[in-house]
Amino acid sequence: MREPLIFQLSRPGRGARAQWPPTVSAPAVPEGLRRTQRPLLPEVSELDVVRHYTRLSQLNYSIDTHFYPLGSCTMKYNPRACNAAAMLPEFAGRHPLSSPASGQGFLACLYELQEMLMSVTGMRGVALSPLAGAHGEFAGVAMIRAYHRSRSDMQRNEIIVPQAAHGTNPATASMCGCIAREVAVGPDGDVDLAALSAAVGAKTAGIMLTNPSTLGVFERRIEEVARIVHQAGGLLYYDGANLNAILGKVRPGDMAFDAIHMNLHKTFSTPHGGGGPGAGAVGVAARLTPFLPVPIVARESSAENGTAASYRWLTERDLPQSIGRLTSFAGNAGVLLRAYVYMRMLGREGMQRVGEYATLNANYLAARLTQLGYDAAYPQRRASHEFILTLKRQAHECGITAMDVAKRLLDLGFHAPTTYFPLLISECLLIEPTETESKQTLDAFVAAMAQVLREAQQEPEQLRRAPHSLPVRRLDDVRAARELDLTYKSTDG
Amino acid sequence: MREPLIFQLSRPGRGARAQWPPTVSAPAVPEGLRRTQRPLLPEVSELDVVRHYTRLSQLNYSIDTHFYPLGSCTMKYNPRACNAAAMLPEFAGRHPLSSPASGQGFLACLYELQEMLMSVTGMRGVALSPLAGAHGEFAGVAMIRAYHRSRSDMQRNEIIVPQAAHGTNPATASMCGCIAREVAVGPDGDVDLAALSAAVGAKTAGIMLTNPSTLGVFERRIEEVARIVHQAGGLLYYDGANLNAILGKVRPGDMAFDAIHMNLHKTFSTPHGGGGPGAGAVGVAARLTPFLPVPIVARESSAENGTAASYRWLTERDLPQSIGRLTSFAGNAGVLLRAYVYMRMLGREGMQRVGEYATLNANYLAARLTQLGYDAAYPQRRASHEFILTLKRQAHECGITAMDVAKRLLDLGFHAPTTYFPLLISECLLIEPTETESKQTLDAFVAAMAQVLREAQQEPEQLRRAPHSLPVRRLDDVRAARELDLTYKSTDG
Amino acid sequence: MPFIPHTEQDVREMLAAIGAPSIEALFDEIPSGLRVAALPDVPPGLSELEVMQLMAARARQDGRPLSFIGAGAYEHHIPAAVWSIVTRGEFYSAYTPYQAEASQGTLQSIYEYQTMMASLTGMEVCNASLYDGATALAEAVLMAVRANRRSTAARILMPRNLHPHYRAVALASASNQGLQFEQLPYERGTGQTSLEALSRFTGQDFSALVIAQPNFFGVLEDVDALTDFAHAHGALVIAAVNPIALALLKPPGQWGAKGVNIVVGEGQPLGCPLSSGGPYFGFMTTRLEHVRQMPGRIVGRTVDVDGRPGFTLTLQAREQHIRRAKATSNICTNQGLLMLAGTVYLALLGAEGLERVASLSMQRTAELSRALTAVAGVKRVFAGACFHEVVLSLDRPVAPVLQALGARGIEGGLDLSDYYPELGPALLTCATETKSAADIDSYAHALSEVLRAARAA
Amino acid sequence: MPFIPHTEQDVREMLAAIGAPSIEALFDEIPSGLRVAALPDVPPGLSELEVMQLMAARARQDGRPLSFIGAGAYEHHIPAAVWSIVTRGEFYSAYTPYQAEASQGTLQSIYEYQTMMASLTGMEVCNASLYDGATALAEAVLMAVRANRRSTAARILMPRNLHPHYRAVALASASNQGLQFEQLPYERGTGQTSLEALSRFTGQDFSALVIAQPNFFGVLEDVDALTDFAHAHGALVIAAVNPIALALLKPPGQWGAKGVNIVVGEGQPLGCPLSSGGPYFGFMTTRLEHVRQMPGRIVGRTVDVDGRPGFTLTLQAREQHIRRAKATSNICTNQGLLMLAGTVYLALLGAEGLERVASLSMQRTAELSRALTAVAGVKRVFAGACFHEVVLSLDRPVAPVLQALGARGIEGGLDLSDYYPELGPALLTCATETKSAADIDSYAHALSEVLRAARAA
Ligand SMILES: Cc1ncc(COP(=O)(O)O)c(C=O)c1O
Ligand SMILES: Cc1ncc(COP(=O)(O)O)c(C=O)c1O
Repeated sequence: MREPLIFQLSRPGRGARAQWPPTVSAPAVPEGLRRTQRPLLPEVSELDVVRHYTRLSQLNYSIDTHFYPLGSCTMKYNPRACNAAAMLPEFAGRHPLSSPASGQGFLACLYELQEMLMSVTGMRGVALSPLAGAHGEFAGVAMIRAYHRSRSDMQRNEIIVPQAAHGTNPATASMCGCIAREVAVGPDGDVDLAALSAAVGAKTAGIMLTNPSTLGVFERRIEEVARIVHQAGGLLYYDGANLNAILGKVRPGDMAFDAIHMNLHKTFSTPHGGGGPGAGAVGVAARLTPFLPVPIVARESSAENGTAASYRWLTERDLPQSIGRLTSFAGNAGVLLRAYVYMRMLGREGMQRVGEYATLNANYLAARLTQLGYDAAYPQRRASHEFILTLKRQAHECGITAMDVAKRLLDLGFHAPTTYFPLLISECLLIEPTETESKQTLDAFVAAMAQVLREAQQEPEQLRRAPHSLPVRRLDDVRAARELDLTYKSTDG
Repeated sequence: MREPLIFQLSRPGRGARAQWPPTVSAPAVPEGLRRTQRPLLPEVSELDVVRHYTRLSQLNYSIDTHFYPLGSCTMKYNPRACNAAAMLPEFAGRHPLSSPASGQGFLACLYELQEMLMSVTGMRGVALSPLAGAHGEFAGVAMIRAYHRSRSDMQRNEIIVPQAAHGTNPATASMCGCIAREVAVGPDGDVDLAALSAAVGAKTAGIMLTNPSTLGVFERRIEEVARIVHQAGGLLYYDGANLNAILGKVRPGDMAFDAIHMNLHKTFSTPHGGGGPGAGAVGVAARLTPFLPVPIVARESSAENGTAASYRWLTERDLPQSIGRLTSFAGNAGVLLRAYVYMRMLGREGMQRVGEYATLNANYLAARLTQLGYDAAYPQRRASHEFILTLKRQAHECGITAMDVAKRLLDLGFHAPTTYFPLLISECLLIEPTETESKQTLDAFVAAMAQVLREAQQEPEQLRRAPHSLPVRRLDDVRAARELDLTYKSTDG
Repeated sequence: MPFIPHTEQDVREMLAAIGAPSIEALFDEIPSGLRVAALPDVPPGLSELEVMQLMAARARQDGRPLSFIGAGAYEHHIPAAVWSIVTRGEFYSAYTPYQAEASQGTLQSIYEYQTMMASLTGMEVCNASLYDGATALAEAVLMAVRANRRSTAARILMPRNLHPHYRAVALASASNQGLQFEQLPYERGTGQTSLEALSRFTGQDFSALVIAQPNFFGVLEDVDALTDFAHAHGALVIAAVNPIALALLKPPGQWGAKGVNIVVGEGQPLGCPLSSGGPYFGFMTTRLEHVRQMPGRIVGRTVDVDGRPGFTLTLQAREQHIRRAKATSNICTNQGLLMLAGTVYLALLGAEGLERVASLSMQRTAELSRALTAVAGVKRVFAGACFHEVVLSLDRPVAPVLQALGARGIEGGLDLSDYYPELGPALLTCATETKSAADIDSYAHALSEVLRAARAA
Repeated sequence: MPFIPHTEQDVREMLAAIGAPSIEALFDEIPSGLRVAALPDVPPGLSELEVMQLMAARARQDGRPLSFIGAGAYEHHIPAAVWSIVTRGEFYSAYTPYQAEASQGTLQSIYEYQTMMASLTGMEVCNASLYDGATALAEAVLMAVRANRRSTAARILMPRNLHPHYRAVALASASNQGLQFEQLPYERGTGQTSLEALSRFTGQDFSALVIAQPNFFGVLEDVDALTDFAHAHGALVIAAVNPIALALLKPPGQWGAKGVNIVVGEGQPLGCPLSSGGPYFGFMTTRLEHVRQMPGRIVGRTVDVDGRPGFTLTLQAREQHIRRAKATSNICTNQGLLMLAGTVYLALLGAEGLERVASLSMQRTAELSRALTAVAGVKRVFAGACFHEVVLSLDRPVAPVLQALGARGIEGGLDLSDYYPELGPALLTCATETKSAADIDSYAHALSEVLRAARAA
């Protein structure tokens, strides 16, 4: 059943009137500043709205309805308690500029979150305000630049990224006014050390790495990488997108990273919300703490008079070398509260288990799928929390693509893995099951993948024409980009 | 996609452990009273539970997803604000035996609800505790019996119900130890007055009526009905299931009813919840007030010292002639709060509009459908908030049944109307659109009904084999009743 | 027009289709003398903002006292997932699954519920909820009279240590059908049903015996002896139980030699907010042999025309919409959404989670009892094992003590003076897993201060 | 193991399939010297009950003061339907709609959002959200520099009456790329951007002019004059607007002769809880001619292979995952769920509802201003029309006054002393439709008492 656009449900004069404040006197807007034509907003009843968006929601695949092994995105179960706590009226209703006196409970949560994030990453300072992973990357690279600048080391404007890096890494480098320089990855998935040594130098501001890398393997020579970069005068930035793999097993700080971001919406299970919000808290080693973005929560214990500790915001005044303010207010506070609740529920043992079972699930799935006849991109390597299959062989033999496999999986009741990332591996699927999925679910996915493989060999049209059973069939992306239709016009009907 | 039973997802040792309190010392249950074998509850993760019930939910039709013109059930939009208010932590967390001192806010809502229900029904007393319509009927008939008994009029044990009455009416009579006596309905849908006059007498305890009746028409000679019953010494009971039709237009009290119930889950839009909860508040004329069930909220204004009014519960002590207590506590308080919020949002004008637009929608739909070629059961009558189509002719001509039409409507994206009720009208559909549905939705339903009629004539198999596109096709009810399978056994696999 | 979508143009077109000059004209069959023009006593409408502000203010007025009241409704933790599932529109705004094909979500969840509750109580079948615990008992009593063909007495033995409200509801619900209730006293020392008093019915005809486990005092009954006595007299046995307690206690299906006949109880502890008394749900399970006497809806598993499994309402011939005056009950709308909450709760807790909740509740009540009886003037009234509530006696009248505690934000329990005057100043108090050691301490501390002040006064 | 479903048997079977002796063995590629054995500084895990009790206690500690703070985040009524839709698992727990066929719900709602926001701002295209209002402005500034091929200056004129945090964020975000910001002062009498100061840039090269409407002081700007000045200099115009104000105010697409080039703002007022500062969403709309310079995701309507309409992400070649170092921005995860809340909010309010909210907010602020300036020592700082906030001067330092109000449960507004020391003791205060006449009275009453006490001290 197709759902019309909300505008197509609209009728002049209709309205969800319980939402309208009672009529008020005409507003005192000066003549020339007044709006003369109403915006194109639907005129619909409350039932229209509820029914429309409820029906739209049902067209989505989501964690709550489907296995969602989207590599690099850590689509794990989002506990409902996190939402319930963050939406408590006192938290949801608190103004960002409220005085800290009326926010001690809230600030205590944030402070403890900062502390826990330091503990699990081995960093010495944390700022919570960045609003997503890429925003955290920006903060991190900006701190690295500020660090070099503070040492009058002005020419360092190159950021090294491995070939397989996520697009946000080079894009962040550019946003920070740096030049992104790619280094090659060896056939085993680890960074090519020779290439790295050749790349570093007096212009090196730093390197951005995720470990495990986007290739789904742990960068084994991370200590040598660190040595090479540090010796060249550069700093190490850790892209925390893959932190789930190693939570409680090995810490970025111990790997000698100087700055990191954490995707709280991945590792710490805040909801992805159909695209966001996220939270990209940053952590730093001691030398970068002066540069952290503001605000940050500080705790002041009044030891002498024995009263409880109190919390306050640190601002530019407290941190004069800060890279400054990156957000309207204090960051995605509601997301931070959700992550805090999640971390408190897991506790120290629970956090260690995250890395363990995420890794177990990925290795199990990798083993089962390669046994079926799929090709792992790095068959000799342990999978981390995710792994890559390459369908190069099937593309050649059966004329199907990774995209065809992805679409066919949708028919079979599974969200597709990440496709065509990293770009380095052709016809790839990046598969991340996460620790919250059960063996049964993984086995069902294996069965679906077996069916797909059979179809690829015996009736590849099934794949090429997939999906068959979704609300729409394969969409014309080329037309979407050529004949831009980005808004509904009232003349569309 | 079929969804397995939650038990089929279960694996020994699995659990949603964030829900488990930490281990505690072994409980001090005496040997012989101890449980030795665990109950068959699933061992599943929190994600399993959320995903399972989310997926199950998507198998339902509901007001929030579909037009749901289920006659006699008033499936109108349930405003979300009502739920939000009733679930405020203070209301949701309040213990039923809490002292009134810590419940003045709550009791004020209930008191005002009682007052508003009296205003809209014209009754002199209201008790909120009955838990659904049928429970209210029980209270009403019990009050009628108590009234006769209080006058030592002991032999009155007959309850008259019209032929077309809802099943709960005669069943209630029996539950109250009365004999249900049916009176015929005339060809115009009104009660046969001659039959009524013949039926009443010294054994008549009362009559149960809904007006508009279950035939979807207003009982025009209600004043004569009242006179006949009252003159015979009986009382009049109003089944409020159809109150939506006349809200703000005519009041049961003014029609000389002595006792009524109101289905707050119909007229006052509390959710139906897949079967319940409801609330069946009762209202009475002056002579029945001493018999109301307890508890009831009373308001005590301390006029002398000028302090605010205070509220308290009336119990058997205050109402020694009460029929007593019908509920564990004070009734479905959370439902009552939802109804209260709804009534406050509608206000006096909004309530009048309910009857008006519910009636407009029903008459419009009746007009359109009869124009299509469907037969109204009472073509000469105004529809009330609902109306009956009879498919006798189509059954004869095309060999289809009302059930076939109902099932085919499901395919077309509409919940079916009520079928085979009232039993009086063969092959009937009882259609109640409610006031919250728009003309567009009604028009879409008309279009679907046109398609159904066309199919009935041209390809009746389409109907007989419907539904085609739902999660299951037509179910074997006979087998369900013969080979009872009412619980899953762990041996079922 | 809140919640009414009609535009002026809609109304015009609709009236034209009907052939009526006005909406008013649609009411022309109503005798004009009966019509009302307005509802002046109803206040004018409020916007959602205004009504939410009003409700928030009233909620704030009531606050959130620290409550130690049990007495049939218990504060247990409700996992956040429960109500986020239950309030999904597809569950919340559907009705009884009359159209099975379009209601498989509701139907399958009921089938799962039936399975869970049958197993928890040790019985074979379960219905899809009754109104609440007390009405479930009333229905059980009526059902027992119908089901017990051997007895002609319509006489029910009912213990005085059953919840007083349940007794009142049974009386109000069943007395119109001429049922008689005999009260069984309890032992003053233990709070258990008096076996001696029961033995006075030896050889007599009665339809059923009711057993509460745990009973209203939180005391555990000798259920085997009671059950066997009733069965020996050809009577049926009705168990009224707390579903959380059953995680630890022998299920009624195993009481005595043959197990009970009907089990009922209040489903509230399973995921339903206290909410001033409702909505909750009554549960009822029974043996297969009695299923045709059971009131309420029942879901069965069957197959569709393609042979695929599916779920549907079954045994409807028991119900009012088919059997009318001869139905097993008049119940129609039940407490479906709350039953769903119970199902999700049980699925989340599982057997072990439920056991832990029950154990911790028992433990907390033991701690509470210890802490309060350490206060001068406070004593336990009954000896022996108790589930998560306990009766304590005070050396002062209870009502003013509770009031003074209330002023300190503590609800101390239920004053039993009205219900059981023979106990003197007695208090029924309760602690579940939601009460911490600190909560218990603050209650004990407040109580000792209040009692000290009362003595000083 | 909270949230981990593995049974011991599962683990055994899985390790066997992998061919690994233990889970530990799966980490054998990690240099052992780097491994940590435990996380002793993280507290032990809590059950959901415990953590909810902790959070409830902390929430209670913070309370719910009566707040008159605005300054970029506004307390508007959020219809109950908004968050009951938004938190549906299908929206809440999905991610970016990379698989269009399995994400039509999210995609269609984004397309609807794009339509609403484009129309509200009077522009042609809209992206699928940025992080927040301030980062949206920072992105707009960078975008303007890219889009303005005529200018070589990378120089932005930024008014001082723009939100100070927005200015700070623009600086922190864009200075690494070498952009220069020139501050435009405001008129001391009106609070508007000084046209005289602006005229000092006559004939100069700058990439863009930023206009805030209403500005940080709640004051309405002469947007036509500002826009035309910039366009006359070949500069682009960036409007930073309050989306609720746009229900009443001329949309930026109609400012001056040609309309602005880019519109940004904070989406929070549209259905997002204040929530201590986030999650909110930044919005951005622009002209079609600039669409390829726009950062963020964009949804387009297209057709599937059967010709049926459907929605998909489009123009992805602007984005980091395709264009990498050359992308228009590094943004990936955005604020999708909040954008959805905004969409549902706008659908529920409609144009008339939004107008009423805006009008009533203006009216309440006027009332607030009247009530507070009736208090001795309180004056308006700027003359002229203002939207829903206003700057007042006090005759005492602001901080202690706000503190004293806070002790009475009132948050009086934002102290401007740090941001605009030149204004002396000044306060930015705000009232929306959520504030009643009684609320305003109690603020005025409290303020007069506090000031009187301050004077007495
Ligand atoms: C490896 C990697 N780095 C960075 C990011 C960017 O994080 P965000 O989307 O939170 O901005 C992602 C997100 O998908 C990622 O997978
Ligand atoms: C006419 C009529 N009377 C009584 C009832 C019984 O009401 P309830 O289901 O609330 O018990 C109904 C419910 O469907 C009804 O339609």
